[in-house]
Amino acid sequence: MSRIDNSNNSSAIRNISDEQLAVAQPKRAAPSTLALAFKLAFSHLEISIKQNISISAITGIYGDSGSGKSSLLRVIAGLEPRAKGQVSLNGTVLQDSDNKAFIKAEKRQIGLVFQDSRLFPHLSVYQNLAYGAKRQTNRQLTIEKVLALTQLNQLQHQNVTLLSGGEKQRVSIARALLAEPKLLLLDEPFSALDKSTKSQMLTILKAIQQQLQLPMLYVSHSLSELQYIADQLVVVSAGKITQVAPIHQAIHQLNSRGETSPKTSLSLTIAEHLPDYGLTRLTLPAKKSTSKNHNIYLPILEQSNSQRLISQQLPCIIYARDISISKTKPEHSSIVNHLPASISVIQYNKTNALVTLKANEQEFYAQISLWSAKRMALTTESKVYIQFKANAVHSYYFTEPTANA
Amino acid sequence: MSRIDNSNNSSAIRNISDEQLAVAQPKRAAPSTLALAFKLAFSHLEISIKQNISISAITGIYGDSGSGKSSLLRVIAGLEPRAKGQVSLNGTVLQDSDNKAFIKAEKRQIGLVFQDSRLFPHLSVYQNLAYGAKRQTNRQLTIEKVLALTQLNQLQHQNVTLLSGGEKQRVSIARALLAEPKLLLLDEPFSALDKSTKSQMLTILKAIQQQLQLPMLYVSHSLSELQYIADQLVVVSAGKITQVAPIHQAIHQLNSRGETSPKTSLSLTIAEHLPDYGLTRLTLPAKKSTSKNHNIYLPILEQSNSQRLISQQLPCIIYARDISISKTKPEHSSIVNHLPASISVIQYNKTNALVTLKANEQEFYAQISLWSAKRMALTTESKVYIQFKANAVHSYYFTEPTANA
Amino acid sequence: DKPKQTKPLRIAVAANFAPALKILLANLPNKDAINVQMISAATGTLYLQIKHGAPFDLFLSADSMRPELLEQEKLIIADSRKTYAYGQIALWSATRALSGLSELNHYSGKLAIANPDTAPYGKAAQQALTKLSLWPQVQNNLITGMNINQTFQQVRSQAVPFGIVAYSQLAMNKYQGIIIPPEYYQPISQQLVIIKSSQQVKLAQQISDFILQEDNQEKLVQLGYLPIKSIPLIEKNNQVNTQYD
Amino acid sequence: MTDISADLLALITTLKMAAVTTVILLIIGTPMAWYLAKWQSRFKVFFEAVVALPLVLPPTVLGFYLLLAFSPTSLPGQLWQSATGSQLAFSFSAIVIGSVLYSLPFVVQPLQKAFEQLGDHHLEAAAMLGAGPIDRFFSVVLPLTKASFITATALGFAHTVGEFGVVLMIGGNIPGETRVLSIALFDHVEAFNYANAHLLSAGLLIASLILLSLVYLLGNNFNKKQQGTVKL
Amino acid sequence: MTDISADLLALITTLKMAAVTTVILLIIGTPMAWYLAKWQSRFKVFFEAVVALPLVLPPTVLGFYLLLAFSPTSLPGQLWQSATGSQLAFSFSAIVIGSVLYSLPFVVQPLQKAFEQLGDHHLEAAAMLGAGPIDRFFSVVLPLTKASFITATALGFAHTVGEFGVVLMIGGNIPGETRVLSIALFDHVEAFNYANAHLLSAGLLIASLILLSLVYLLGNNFNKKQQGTVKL
Ligand SMILES: Nc1ncnc2c1ncn2[C@@H]1O[C@H](COP(=O)(O)OP(=O)(O)OP(=O)(O)O)[C@@H](O)[C@H]1O
Ligand SMILES: Nc1ncnc2c1ncn2[C@@H]1O[C@H](COP(=O)(O)OP(=O)(O)OP(=O)(O)O)[C@@H](O)[C@H]1O
Ligand SMILES: [Mg+2]
Ligand SMILES: [Mg+2]
Repeated sequence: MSRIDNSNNSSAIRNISDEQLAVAQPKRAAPSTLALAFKLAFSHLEISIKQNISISAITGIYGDSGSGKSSLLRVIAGLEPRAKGQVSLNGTVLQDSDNKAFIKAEKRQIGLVFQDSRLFPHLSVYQNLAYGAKRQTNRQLTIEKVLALTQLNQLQHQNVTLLSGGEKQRVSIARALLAEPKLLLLDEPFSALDKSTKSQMLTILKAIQQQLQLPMLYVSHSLSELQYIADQLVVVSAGKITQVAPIHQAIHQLNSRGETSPKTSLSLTIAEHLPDYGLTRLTLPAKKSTSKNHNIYLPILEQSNSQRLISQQLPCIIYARDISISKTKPEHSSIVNHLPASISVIQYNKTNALVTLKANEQEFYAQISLWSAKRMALTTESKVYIQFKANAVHSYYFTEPTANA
Repeated sequence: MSRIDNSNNSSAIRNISDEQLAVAQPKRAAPSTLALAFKLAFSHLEISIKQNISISAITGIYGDSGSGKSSLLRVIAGLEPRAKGQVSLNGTVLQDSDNKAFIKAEKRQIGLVFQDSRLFPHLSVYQNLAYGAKRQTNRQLTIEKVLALTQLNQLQHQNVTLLSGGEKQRVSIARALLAEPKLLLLDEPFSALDKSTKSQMLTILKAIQQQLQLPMLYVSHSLSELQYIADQLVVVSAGKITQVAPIHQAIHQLNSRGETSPKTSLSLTIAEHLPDYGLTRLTLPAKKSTSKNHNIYLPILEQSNSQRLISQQLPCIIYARDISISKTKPEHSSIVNHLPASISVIQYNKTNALVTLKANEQEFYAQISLWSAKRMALTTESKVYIQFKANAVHSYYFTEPTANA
Repeated sequence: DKPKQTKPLRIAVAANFAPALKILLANLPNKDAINVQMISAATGTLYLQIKHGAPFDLFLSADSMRPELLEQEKLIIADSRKTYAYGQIALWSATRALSGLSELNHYSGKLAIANPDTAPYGKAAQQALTKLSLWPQVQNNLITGMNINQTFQQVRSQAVPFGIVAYSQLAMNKYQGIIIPPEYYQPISQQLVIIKSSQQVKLAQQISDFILQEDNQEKLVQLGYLPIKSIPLIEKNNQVNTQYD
Repeated sequence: MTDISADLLALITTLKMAAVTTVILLIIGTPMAWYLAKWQSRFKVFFEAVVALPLVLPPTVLGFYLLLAFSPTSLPGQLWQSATGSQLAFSFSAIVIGSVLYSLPFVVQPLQKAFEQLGDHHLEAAAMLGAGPIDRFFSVVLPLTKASFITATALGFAHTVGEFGVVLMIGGNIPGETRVLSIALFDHVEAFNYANAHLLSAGLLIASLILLSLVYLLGNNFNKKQQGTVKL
Repeated sequence: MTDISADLLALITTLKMAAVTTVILLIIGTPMAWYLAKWQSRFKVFFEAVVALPLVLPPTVLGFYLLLAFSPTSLPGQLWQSATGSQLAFSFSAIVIGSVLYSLPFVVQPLQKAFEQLGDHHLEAAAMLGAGPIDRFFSVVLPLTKASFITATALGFAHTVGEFGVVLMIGGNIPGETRVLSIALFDHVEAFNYANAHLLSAGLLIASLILLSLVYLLGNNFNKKQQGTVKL
């Protein structure tokens, strides 16, 4: 019952999916290294960043409204000559206020999808895309292909000023992709899209990233979107970078800071499809040789691609509220996933308790009521079972995203 | 562990919450009736609407990108004289192409928050708000109050062209509120806000709606946002209105159409707070006099307001994936909610089964794997237990919204 | 003994005569009691304006044609049309002193004159050049000014080496030039008329008489004009190279 | 009357004429520009061209035709006379009318382009906040096109000050009434008063420079706030 | 030479002068306007005022000063002579230079305002797609300010055609070289050839009307696409 299957535009997606799957083992190029050490003072906020970021695929940028995400992208893009300090990419100095060095925006080969689209009002949809395509020489993508991927075929001769909000965003991203830059910056590119279009676009973006080996920085307010698309997360808060970590770790760190609804973020290996049961089995490999692999089931992955998915890695989210704890092995329940685990931390909050558990060295987070915590007399080191429904295992593309629904 | 409590801006919210709570029993004014019967043809799409909508509080508008939501609002607002047909509000004809009647936008006393903010670039934040306030006579809201509510105090003298995406949206909504129209149209007003700011803004909007008895039409891509804020839902698809129903019913109808992740949407009565257990008890009242009330627990509601919430209605969402089915009464589990229910429908999909159950005449939806469905040999009319965690009961404000996280 | 003047007396004067008139009027008897306004413009302009109701009292034209036309159009007081001076033309260069008209003989550069079709001084220049058989030679090298003042400025700025200008312009600015003998061109008779619509005909008449007065006519000679009686006369202060023929 | 005081009188007349003309130009030019900017018709270009026409005729020729029109024997001249009781040609009103016609394109065209570039977005937003057409004009259009209004005012004013042919022809150079600075300056040159001419030119230039600088200073406030990071 | 063929010759000279002037104006006026639009400085207003100055001086007076400058004995005139071998005053080049100076504000000011209103948003977007300054100018600035370029071209061209005082003073009315239509027209009026004058005026007006209409037609394509729902 995947949305993609129901969609009438699925052929476009399958085209690119056939060539390069969303979860295909990426043929990694050397990561791009962004060295940032600058300050940019506004009236109410000083953006002050000192951080090296190594971008191998898509790095997410997460932070509150007004925290400075767009400004950070503008500096990297070369639109803020006023920034004091240094910015360099892969060892090349992009700007350095001390040495009065400044490589112009158009020379940086960096693409930027603006938060406010900024389509050229004098050009049609097609001409806007052609604008980006004309000025580069790689030509790995054609305008026709990108039009199809972003479902803009029907609108290609339309005046861009008359497009709907979501249509504008798609044109803007298509235009930036066609310029095939060395680094692509995306500023909330899908905020005006409905959920199903958004998940299609995310999948396409991810596939293109891998096909072109194009590193990206992706700003979003949605962690589930970021978890699906990014392999690393940068957290921005009040003008500073407060955290840079691989995506799962970063999300877990946000858990303990109480910044979002706590969740377990992990990547699992696809083991087999069980069409009769409507499930796909993933394995949580044993990290110690002594313990055995655990199985985790989720609703079966889309049929057309499923066979070739075997043994690939799938990014998954399980919300802490979806995981329950049982002292005995659960029976007679529709809940398919239960793993033996041991409690490592119990954090009591005002209204609930956040329990960190380990199963095969993988951390899981369970959020339970204070009442349950009391009743079950949980203590650290207790051996328990964690249980969660197959439906609780979320992967942005292959099962329905629950977020934003 | 409510977000609101942790936020440093919570005082602003408490101000308005103290006067008029988000879930306070609304002192309902007579609903506004919008009678729409018009066509508006674009090159690729004809918007063709024939529908009477009765707006008592906030009516949500939901639909895919490019389906015609913004265009619908533009017609109601009086920005599309080209629309053929009639539009009237509470019996007053706003436009009628047959009789060449057309009340101008500025005479309709309808407010519109545009998808693209449209702040006046020559005015500061404060002056933008004053623009709206100056031209109306009600003056129930003051600029200072709205500045505080929308957390724009610090930015009030800022040049609006330099604001971040989310800041722009807040200014735009503040300006529209200050104009105190008779009907307010909001076009994805919070798409650029981070989750916690968004949930604060939604609560404030809802409180203002009730305080001013100001009917609103609210366009969004997020059903959970709409479920929290709207009491009725209009679904737009390819230029047509395909559904108008009370919010819970509308969401359930979307379930069976497979349009979104299936969920149970319901309003429950707040019964008591159990601070020791970190839970609040809600009751699902028996509809037949023969059966007894059921209890549903969710993480305890925010302390400061909790006492006065007793016996008020709380809109809640429980995702179908969060509800599991057990043939025996579940024990030894951290899951606090279990209700006896009987299965009314089992819908087998490709990868899972959607089970509709009834408990006290309230429909619940549970999504389980095909495997579980088979193993448990579920049939219609079977008596079973449904179980879900306290954390699975979502209410946008009082517990953490999981959506968009 | 004069009735009190309600409006100033407006004298419309051709631009080239305006400086001279100003000098003459400086000696007007009881000039403090009379409010006189001098309005100068091109003769053609003034003519058009008078034709369309301009509130002028006296009109000093740089030619005789416009006054005649006004007379035919019955826009002037009967018998008020008088010649008040004759203009003279002179060859001039602002770059160097000239020896005589013969300098033009083998000259192939630019020569400035006023427009022969519209300006009386231009017409006179054309006649003189024709008479001197120089016309075919210079015809294609002419810089023609809108009026004689423009021609004077063009030569004075040294942008044109030679020009045929009004002798009055040279006299008043103390420049040296070669006067072209009056017999080489038809006399440039400058006439004045009193406008019919004038409400101060008496005063206008008074000024007209004043200009034609003997002593003022004498003064005109110093200002580079020929007095009205002089036309049959041979010029006195002769600087022209008479060996020219 | 000395030369200096005559020039002063001319200066006063000039300022009066230019000020009145500019005010009239703004009053009639603004709605014309708005109409031309928002009107969607095939004939629009024709009217745009008509507005620009006064430019094509040399001022003296334009003045000639206006003189024909304003003369007491022509219909417009007679209508004016019967309406106001005084003659149109050679009056202050005449030079103002002439200047308005002559300077119209300099006011209408910059405003029209500014209105066209403005688009409807902000107007729609203002309408939704209850602002009617007049209100929208003063609260949104005017401030957003302020720079163009200043250009229009400056061009219109300066062009009127420097105007010569039309004013001379239909005004008749009457001191205190239609004798303006440009004519006075011309007269100085014609009368070989070069010293006076240079002085007056220099004075005019410096005064204009100061005036125009002040005007442009007004128009620059808004731009200062812009970011201006990518220069061309 | 008949009047008609003389007028034809003047027409050709006029068109040549106006065309060359307009091209030069666009070439030098565009960067000036850009610079003035984007430059952030206190002195900017001063330069803006300087550009507008030619407007303030009556053309004949401006012509007088230009004549002094262009004469072979003055420095600019000498420089020209040694550079080109021919005299500047009374040449076609002289009237073109004079017209350029005189019409400069009509080209610079509309362009400057258009550039100011344009803002940086689209330029930034273009830079991010790899377009350098020149590329950005032709692919973004020019099409988005097309309407103002057309205004500038039309005003510049028309003003040059109608120019009279400057051209006459420094051009000297030489048939086939510096005798332009406006002078011919003036001469007809002065010489009482009213029939010819009317004919020539009417011809000039009609031709200009057609030409300007065509020019404005070009500029209107883009606006047609606009929605235009809330009129003022
Ligand atoms: N040029 C500027 N001058 C002054 N203040 C600015 C400027 N640009 C941004 N700001 C301010 O800096 C802060 C950060 O802005 P920025 O656009 O980077 O935020 P953001 O993280 O992208 O927010 P959002 O998610 O709402 O888009 C905001 O408060 C904004 O008002
Ligand atoms: N004035 C117009 N002329 C032509 N087509 C238009 C016009 N306005 C809107 N459209 C088209 O009509 C469709 C509906 O547009 P609308 O803006 O109403 O969509 P929407 O539902 O608001 O979408 P989104 O969620 O992306 O904002 C789009 O395909 C758009 O391109
Ligand atoms: Mg931003
Ligand atoms: Mg929309």
